[in-house]
Amino acid sequence: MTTDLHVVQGNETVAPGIYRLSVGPSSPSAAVPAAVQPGQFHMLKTVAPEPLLPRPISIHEVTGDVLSFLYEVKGAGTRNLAALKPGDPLRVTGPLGRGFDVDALSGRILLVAGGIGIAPFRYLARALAEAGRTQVTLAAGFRSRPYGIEDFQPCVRDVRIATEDGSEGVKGRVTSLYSPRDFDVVVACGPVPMMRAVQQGCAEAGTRGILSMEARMACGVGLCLGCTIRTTTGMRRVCTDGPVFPGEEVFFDAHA
Amino acid sequence: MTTDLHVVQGNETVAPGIYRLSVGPSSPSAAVPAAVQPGQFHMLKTVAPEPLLPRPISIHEVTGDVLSFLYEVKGAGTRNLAALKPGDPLRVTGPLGRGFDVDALSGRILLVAGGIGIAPFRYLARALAEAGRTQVTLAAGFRSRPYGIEDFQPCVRDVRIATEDGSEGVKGRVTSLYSPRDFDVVVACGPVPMMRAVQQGCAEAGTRGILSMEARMACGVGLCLGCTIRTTTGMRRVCTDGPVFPGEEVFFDAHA
Amino acid sequence: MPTPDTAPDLTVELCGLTLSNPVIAASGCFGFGEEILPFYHPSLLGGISTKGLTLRPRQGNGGIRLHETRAGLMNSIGLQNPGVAAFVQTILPRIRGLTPCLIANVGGHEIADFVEAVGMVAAADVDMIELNISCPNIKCGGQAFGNRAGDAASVVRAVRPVCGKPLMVKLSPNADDLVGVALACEEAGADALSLVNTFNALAIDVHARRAVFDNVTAGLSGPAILPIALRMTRDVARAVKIPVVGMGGIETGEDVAAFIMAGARAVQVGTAGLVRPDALPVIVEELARFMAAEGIANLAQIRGIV
Amino acid sequence: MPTPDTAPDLTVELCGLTLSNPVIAASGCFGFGEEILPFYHPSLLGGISTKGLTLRPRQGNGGIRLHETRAGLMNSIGLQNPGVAAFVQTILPRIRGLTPCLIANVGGHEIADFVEAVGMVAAADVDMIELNISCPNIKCGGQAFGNRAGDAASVVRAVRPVCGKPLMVKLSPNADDLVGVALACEEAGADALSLVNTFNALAIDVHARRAVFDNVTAGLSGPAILPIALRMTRDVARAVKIPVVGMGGIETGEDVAAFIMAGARAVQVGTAGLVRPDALPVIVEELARFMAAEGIANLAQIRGIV
Ligand SMILES: Cc1cc2nc3c(=O)[nH]c(=O)nc-3n(C[C@H](O)[C@H](O)[C@H](O)COP(=O)(O)OP(=O)(O)OC[C@H]3O[C@@H](n4cnc5c(N)ncnc54)[C@H](O)[C@@H]3O)c2cc1C
Ligand SMILES: Cc1cc2nc3c(=O)[nH]c(=O)nc-3n(C[C@H](O)[C@H](O)[C@H](O)COP(=O)(O)OP(=O)(O)OC[C@H]3O[C@@H](n4cnc5c(N)ncnc54)[C@H](O)[C@@H]3O)c2cc1C
Ligand SMILES: Cc1cc2nc3c(=O)[nH]c(=O)nc-3n(C[C@H](O)[C@H](O)[C@H](O)COP(=O)(O)O)c2cc1C
Ligand SMILES: Cc1cc2nc3c(=O)[nH]c(=O)nc-3n(C[C@H](O)[C@H](O)[C@H](O)COP(=O)(O)O)c2cc1C
Ligand code: FES
Ligand code: FES
Repeated sequence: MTTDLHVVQGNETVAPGIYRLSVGPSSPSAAVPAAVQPGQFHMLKTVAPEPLLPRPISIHEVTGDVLSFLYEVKGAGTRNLAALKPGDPLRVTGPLGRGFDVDALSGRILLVAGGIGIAPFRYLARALAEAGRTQVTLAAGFRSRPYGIEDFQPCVRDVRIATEDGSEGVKGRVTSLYSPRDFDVVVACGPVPMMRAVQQGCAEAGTRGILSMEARMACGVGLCLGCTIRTTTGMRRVCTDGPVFPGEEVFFDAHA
Repeated sequence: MTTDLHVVQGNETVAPGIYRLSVGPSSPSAAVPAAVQPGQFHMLKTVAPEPLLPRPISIHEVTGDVLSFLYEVKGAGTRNLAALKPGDPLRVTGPLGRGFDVDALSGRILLVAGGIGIAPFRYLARALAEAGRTQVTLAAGFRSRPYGIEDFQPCVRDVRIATEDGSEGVKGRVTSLYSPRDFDVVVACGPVPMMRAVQQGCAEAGTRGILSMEARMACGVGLCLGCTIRTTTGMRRVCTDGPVFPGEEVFFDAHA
Repeated sequence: MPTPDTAPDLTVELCGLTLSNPVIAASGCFGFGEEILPFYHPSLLGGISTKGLTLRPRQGNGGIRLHETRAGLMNSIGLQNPGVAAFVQTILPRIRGLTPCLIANVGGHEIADFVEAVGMVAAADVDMIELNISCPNIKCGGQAFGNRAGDAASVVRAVRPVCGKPLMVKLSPNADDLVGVALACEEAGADALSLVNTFNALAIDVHARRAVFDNVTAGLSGPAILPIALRMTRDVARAVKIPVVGMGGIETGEDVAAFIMAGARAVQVGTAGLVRPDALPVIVEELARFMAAEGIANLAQIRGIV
Repeated sequence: MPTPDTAPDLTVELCGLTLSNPVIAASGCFGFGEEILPFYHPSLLGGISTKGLTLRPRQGNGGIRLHETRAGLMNSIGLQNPGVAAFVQTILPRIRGLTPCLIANVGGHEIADFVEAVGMVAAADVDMIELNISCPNIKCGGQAFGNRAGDAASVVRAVRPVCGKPLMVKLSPNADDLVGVALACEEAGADALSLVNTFNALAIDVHARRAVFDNVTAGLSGPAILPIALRMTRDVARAVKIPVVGMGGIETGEDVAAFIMAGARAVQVGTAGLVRPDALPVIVEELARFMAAEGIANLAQIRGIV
């Protein structure tokens, strides 16, 4: 867990409003990066004074000491990221949070992604494959054209796509792509309403649900208590107690 | 006098911390730029939210509808300017203020520049040459290595240089380069202590002094009264009543 | 309900005047409305509040007058102005036609001066008086009139009889008890309130080891103060019955909508118009677009809903 | 006078404690000092003020807890904390060694709770108590204790007898009369004052047509407030004899120098440490470099000179 200036190596559009950013250490002598677990995230902040706070972005891929992120432009913070050019400095703090426990994921594994929720699954899928998990399915839902779904095979054996406008794959919601009963564990990342639906399906089917939660963050490192969600074990910080939580622990009513 | 987004065409370092920026209209159909008088300035602001206010920068050269500026990096505002790359948008408001009255400058004319105060003189020298003034001298003082002094000949017939560290030209202050008695009019642009010294010399010699004054500005267009200086005719706005003032009207005590 | 292609109605009623939209140029940030003419005609705005006028001409403060802070602007202009007589005789005839809502902003350091100045301006062809009570009260140890309910009420009560025009009192955010001051001004006869004036603030030049401003403190405006100004606008709008004109850091049409939702009748915009001369008409357009996109037919639909 | 190569002396004396430097981690922005350990050891700081503790555990507020504004951060955490008993029993033993200046920040909504909570914490191994009187006073219609001199004095007077440790009272910038509150706290027995807590502010989600926060208003911190906080620090430091710890928007070593020049004994830094986890030790280094470059041998040389 470090905080320092990295150097942008690449920052390309992969779909309208979706970018893939890669950053490397600022000097060869920089500290060896800590090992990153799938599902962990980094706080990213450009040198621009506004917005004040860094933004949490999941790890998308790790190659040597180069970190990659897949992100969607939403507001000022991600707009600043999108303006980065190779060679630009970027403050990177991480890796942060508790990621996916690969050892605890086994049997028939379903990864459910909603939109940019696909971001952490590429690195997770690789880790699962390296851990010998062969029964991994990816179900990804998008509003319109999909993105970030390349390179999942051969790590996952089945990629299912849904789009709300029917422009590709099945027309409809991602939850229409699978039956929770067919899986031993469902791992989901996406907008809160999707997570609620996924977890509800899991609960009804008796399937284990694992959710990577979102929250507005200030520090990302556990200092401010700004990112808490209500869980069966009390208020928990998404940044340090999560972002990955057992689905049955999360109360969705706590969300605005 | 317009305010709109221009497009950066070039932005090169000409000396350490000194840049030359050129901007053109954002589209061929953009309004025809107003004629710019030497000594006028523009308010420049990048799209960065900080600093809040635009920065006043003198017109350095006009070529068709391309405006050039010569500037020194001092703080956050000019640092933002220095980061501009060709194609970047820049808000340009101007031309502003009362520039030099070329018609009223005649005889033996001395231009006295202190450091970045050289910026407005290039365009002025050209205008003087075009108006048939043949007895123009430039005296420019710098802390160390000179910059922005190319291309003055043939518009001026004599270029005199002083540097405080003696690295080029005469070692010492710019005021050591001339005797005000040898000129009919002295036009000065530079830091306030230099302007005070120049005007004092002019007053003693009975030579007309013309000063391009500096002041912190907010609006640059006469709205806020933030840029006033004390003169014999009362508090005057540098942005609209100036920046060019008859030297004998300026009280230097008003400056912090 | 409007059909999507009905343009939203931006008009605002303020003390008997009908403003074409709620965006008024803030005092001290718009001169007397003439400097803006190369950029746009001020009739595009809801109205203009003039630079603060005082009974006698004032040179204003020496030294540095402006200083930038993070997302803010500090100023210490010191009410530089030509005085009410020169305003009425020389300036007013020139600017009268610029706006159907011309608000004369009047400041002062003694009640007698306020009364005389307001009397002169109110007798002239202006549409409204805005009383700036943030100025230090010389007779009361330099505390601003606007800091205490009693002082504020006494100046309002004193000018009320000589003010035949609608009287808007501009509140200071530095007040000991802002809502108390607001209620006291309403009670003393104000027809409207405007807020906030600038926050009393300090900047230090650590290299020179002295305050940036000769007066030590100066007034903070701009986006930095918006969240506090918005809260204060809501507090006051909920407490009084007279209309409230909100301001402080407004930069966009959505910021205007936020102030209206907080209960403001109209708004003023100052600093943003210094950052960019055409900011105010751009804000008006943004507000119209926002209302159209959100299906808001008129401002009454959203006023005070938060 | 130091020779240029003498390192400047950054130490600060605060209520009998000697701090290695004037930079204290602000309450609520540093947890209990453990989360920062992956980045640096908190002994690099002058001290730590803990997350606000209350008599009983609190879950804090629901809904959105954070919102960014221009150069500012609004928060509505709602004093989420494990309660003083859990702090004393479980947390304190773990963190006691992290800093030689451990300040327990205590909040409350009733005087009786304050007294009980302060009594428990002051009896434990902490170095100082910081009394957060910005919390709404349930018995007085929800006005914060810190808003009025009388309320502030009564809570300070009530906890004073049970507080065997130095007692620092943290003032609210929303006070009706800040200097009056400061003087009342000094008179009631405070050993030091700290200021400012967050400014009461409002953010509106104009699309949702509602306040961003469930509680409607929330507290504003960060660089946006610095010029106001600095002015308030100077006002209070000039009025009282006890030491004043200044804060509000500090981002750099030069900002610290400005607060010291305004009269602060030491400072706290909150929001900047959220923006970047290593901000506080960087600020300490910047301050040392600034002092060295300006030939300032120790902070007493510049304290209160503005
Ligand atoms: C642990 C974690 C991992 C994330 N990983 C990724 C990722 O890999 N790729 C990616 O594109 N995004 C990711 N996000 C979401 C990303 O952090 C937000 O989209 C981003 O912070 C928005 O910042 P902005 O300045 O662009 O937009 P803002 O202007 O701040 O906000 C735009 C909109 O997004 C909402 N929003 C702001 N912050 C968040 C947040 N933290 N979570 C959810 N909504 C928010 C706002 O309410 C607003 O509606 C992740 C979030 C978390 C908490
Ligand atoms: C009419 C006019 C024409 C100018 N033309 C040029 C030009 O052609 N090229 C050029 O390089 N500079 C020019 N300047 C000066 C330029 O505007 C300032 O250097 C610039 O605004 C500094 O902004 P900053 O954000 O980089 O520095 P800041 O961080 O704002 O300030 C850095 C230092 O400069 C001082 N300063 C800030 N604003 C001004 C100002 N307006 N005038 C003088 N000192 C200031 C500050 O007090 C501080 O000490 C001109 C100024 C005026 C008024
Ligand atoms: C340069 C400047 C001068 C001002 N002069 C006056 C004035 O003369 N009278 C007055 O009532 N308010 C004056 N104000 C305050 C503004 O009218 C307004 O209340 C304040 O700036 C907050 O709004 P803003 O953040 O949109 O600027 C002045 C503000 C600035 C920035
Ligand atoms: C997220 C957050 C939580 C806070 N919690 C507390 C608290 O529990 N007790 C307290 O006295 N102040 C609390 N504060 C206020 C800070 O200690 C500090 O007074 C304020 O943020 C101003 O300093 P800054 O601008 O450096 O952040 C909190 C501030 C923030 C941003
Ligand atoms: S973001 Fe600060 S505790 Fe999680
Ligand atoms: S800068 Fe505003 S009047 Fe000159």
